[in-house]
Amino acid sequence: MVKAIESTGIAVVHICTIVPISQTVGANRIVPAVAIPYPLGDPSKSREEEKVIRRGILEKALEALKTPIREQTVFN
Amino acid sequence: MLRGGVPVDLFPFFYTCLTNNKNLAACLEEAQFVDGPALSVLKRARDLIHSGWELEANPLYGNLKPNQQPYRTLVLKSKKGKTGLLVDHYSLQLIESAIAVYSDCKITRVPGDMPEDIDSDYKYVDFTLMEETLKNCGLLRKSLKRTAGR
Amino acid sequence: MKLELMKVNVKSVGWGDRTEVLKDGTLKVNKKELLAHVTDEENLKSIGAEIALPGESVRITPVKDAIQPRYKIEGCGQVFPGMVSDVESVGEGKTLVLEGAAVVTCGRIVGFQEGIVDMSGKGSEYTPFSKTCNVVLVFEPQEGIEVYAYEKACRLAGLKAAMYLAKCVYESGGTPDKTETYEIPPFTRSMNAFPGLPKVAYLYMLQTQGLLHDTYVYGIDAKRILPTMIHPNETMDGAIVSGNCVSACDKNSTYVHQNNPVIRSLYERHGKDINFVGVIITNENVTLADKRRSSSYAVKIAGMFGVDGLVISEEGFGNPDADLIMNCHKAEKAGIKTVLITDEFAGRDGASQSLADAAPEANAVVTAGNANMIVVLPPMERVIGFTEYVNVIAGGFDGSLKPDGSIEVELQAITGATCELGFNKLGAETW
Amino acid sequence: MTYRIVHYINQFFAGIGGEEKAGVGPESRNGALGPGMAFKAAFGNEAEIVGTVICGDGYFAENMDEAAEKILKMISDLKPDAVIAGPAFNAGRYGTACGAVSEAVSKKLGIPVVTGMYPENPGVDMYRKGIYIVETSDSARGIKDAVPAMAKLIMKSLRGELLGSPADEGYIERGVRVNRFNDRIGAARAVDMLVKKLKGEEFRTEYPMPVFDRVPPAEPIKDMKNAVIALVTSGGIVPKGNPDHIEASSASKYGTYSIAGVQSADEVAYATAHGGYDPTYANTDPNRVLPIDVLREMEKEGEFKKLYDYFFTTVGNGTPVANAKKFGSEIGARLKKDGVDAVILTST
Repeated sequence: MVKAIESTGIAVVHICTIVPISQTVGANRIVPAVAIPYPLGDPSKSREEEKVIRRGILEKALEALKTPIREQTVFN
Repeated sequence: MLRGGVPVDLFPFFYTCLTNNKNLAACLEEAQFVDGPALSVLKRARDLIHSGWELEANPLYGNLKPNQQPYRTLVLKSKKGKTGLLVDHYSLQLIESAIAVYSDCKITRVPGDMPEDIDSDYKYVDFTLMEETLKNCGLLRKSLKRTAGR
Repeated sequence: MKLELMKVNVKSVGWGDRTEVLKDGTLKVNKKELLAHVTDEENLKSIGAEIALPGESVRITPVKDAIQPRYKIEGCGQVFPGMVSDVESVGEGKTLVLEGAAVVTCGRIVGFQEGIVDMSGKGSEYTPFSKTCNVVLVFEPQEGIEVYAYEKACRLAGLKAAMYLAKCVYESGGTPDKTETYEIPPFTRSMNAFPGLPKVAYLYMLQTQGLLHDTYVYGIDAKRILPTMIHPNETMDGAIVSGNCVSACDKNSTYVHQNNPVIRSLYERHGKDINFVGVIITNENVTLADKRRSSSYAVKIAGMFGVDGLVISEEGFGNPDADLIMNCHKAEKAGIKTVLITDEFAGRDGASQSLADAAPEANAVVTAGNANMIVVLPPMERVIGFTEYVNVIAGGFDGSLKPDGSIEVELQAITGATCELGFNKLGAETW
Repeated sequence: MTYRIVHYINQFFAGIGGEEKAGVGPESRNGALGPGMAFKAAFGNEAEIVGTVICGDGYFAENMDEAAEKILKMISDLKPDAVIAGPAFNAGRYGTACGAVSEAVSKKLGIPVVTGMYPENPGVDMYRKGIYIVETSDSARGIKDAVPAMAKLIMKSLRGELLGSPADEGYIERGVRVNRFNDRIGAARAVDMLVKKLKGEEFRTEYPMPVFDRVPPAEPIKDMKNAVIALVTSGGIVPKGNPDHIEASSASKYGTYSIAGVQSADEVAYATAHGGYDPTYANTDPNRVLPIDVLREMEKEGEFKKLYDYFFTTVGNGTPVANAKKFGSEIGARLKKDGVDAVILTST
């Protein structure tokens, strides 16, 4: 899915838990997520803390979208 | 706690077996019997993997196509104690790709769709392919016998 | 280590009073003596023997194994060590070969067993054993014996027959038509033998999934080995034997182990484009730990010998694809360039994914063809074996046996059709 | 006998008009029209274009299922022996329409069909597997080469002849594996390949690894402050009640839902349809998978210009690669059309 969208020329950032799978499906900009059942959250934290985590990941995602890359890159 | 007649604490892992093969299940201390096609076994395994179990053996056969062999047996292991939500990525990748292979298959075999004699052979071969693994994991209680030339 | 293969050309086979090769290339076989030699009353109720020649309207099914008759006439040990001979190491000296002949074993180990050899018609284009003059042994099990014992009895009887035929020919004064010499010196010398040429080894994957899917090395079940070095000449003396009954198209019969085309091709280029330094055998077990262990260990051996390149051949499909890819990935990561030989299961329409695993490092792959391709095999005048099982053979499906005797099957049902040792010319391309 | 052929073209080639007329719905006309005249000449007496079915590209793109059904009906009413569509050259929406129509004809009518496209036309990737697409140049200037190639292919199919390789017949690789006998045995080919690889010479694998047909990274966003960003997820977050019944695994469809004015993917309105993980956490707060809340904040703060008004969702779990690819192509085409600059795709 990532590949097919990106083939139209639109930059895609893939936020996902299992980085190797993302690499296999051919995502170019990859941002690791927290965990499978809650990629952009953490139920052990308060809602406000969770939003901070979420914000952090999304800012990283925007950063990835702004970054020129030549090959598959994981933005840790 | 005893598992397979052995105190669990002796080993760092414990194992479970998912199978849709009745004859094989009968040879084990404990098996999770899946009443359905091989694909159901794979999907059950996927659920376990998502809850922290790992595949012990590869989910695909070595020489039988999904459209031939109605039976599938999987051995999974779990670290002692609760592993929480740590998912073994490699196991997940393997099970997903195995599910894709089975789903892609236009012919679906279900247990019992063959003449009894051949059906028993399929059960037997499923057993023989997993025998070594089941033995090593301490799951095997007895061996499945099958005589030649019926 | 130096081995000379003394090849006696066999152009036909017929029954006779004495087992020998006539001047015209006919292998005469004393059927009674042959059967007496291979008899195994404890396990086999009956053994039949028939002849099948290239071009005849004959179908053999279900084929279990094919073996080339060979007999060591000089040097240590004897053919099929650990199986029907002592465990002594082989690969040195002289071995008599009945070139153009094969012992084909036929027996129903399990009901869904495949393995068709047609001596003429469409099917004969795909199997290597339509080109050999075959002595076919048909087995029936003794009542009450177990499947694994029956498989073993069939396996040993075939090997005994092959060795016996070559031995009789030797003892009756058969003279070789040509001699081929194979030699690789000890490592200390071979490593420095051709400065400037890349050092190449062969990573030889053996099917070892379990009963009826096994391979034996010097009599040892290869699922219990760690990957190890073997001299290419040892394979020519039958050090590797097939116990594999399932997936006819890409199981390596003993015949192709004896005549491993990768080893022959590497020898051909040896000293010219490459320095062929040896063979590493490894297994294809079912557990993930075994797969990881074996692939790492095999690549480590290759690294210890400092090879630059590896040819890697697979046996079977499905989970062995994972071994193949691991071997490739780990070797490439270690700086060793690889070429893989596999076959494909791309579905009858060729549109599915061919392999169950993939890696970007696997950028040099030779394919032996799509085993799911459908072929229609015309009826044959004579059938050796049991066709009622064709309906459920591996490549077949309900209704595959037509009323007129023709059968519609996937290539998978044909013995050796997509041999992953690269024995055949069949391949595949993307359309 | 003279074969009956129906031709499918868009509003532009039918002479109805350009982009301003892209919204016209399907219609059927008798005889050949536009590029059909060239086909007519190529067929001579062997085949006749009995009718032309026309649809605006925009109309087709926005009403795909309905349009395809109507067009198929119009085509079958003309009782054709075969269908030709396009050629679409490098026109994306036209290519998609030609591909969709061709696939429907092939699947539902079971008669030969051929279309023509430039290899980079997005319609190629979406439909190459099921149909024959003749390779054309990127613009209508290539019509003189495209017509004879397409005509040749369709006539061959009509005569029941087996089609040869893509190189021989001029169609774009469909990605199917076909067995062929080589001149040399596999082992010899393998050693040959290794020798070349070791020497650093060029070699050609006989089996290209399919998963790794990489897409080159898209250009980065230079001006994030003015960028429109779309949110896509394979984590299966759907409006509560799962109105489109997206499957819990092996999804055969994806959903498109408006989030215009939605400030947060709250647990009242959204839930997950995913069957591959414990859904409790996603159901308690769907923002954990579909982070609308934080994206809205960032939008307000001007980090980027706008969150696209719709999100797309499917279940990534066990979904066949072909489906995922199809979803991606369709989503990509729509986003492209709507001027979206970048996509955030979340997966579990």
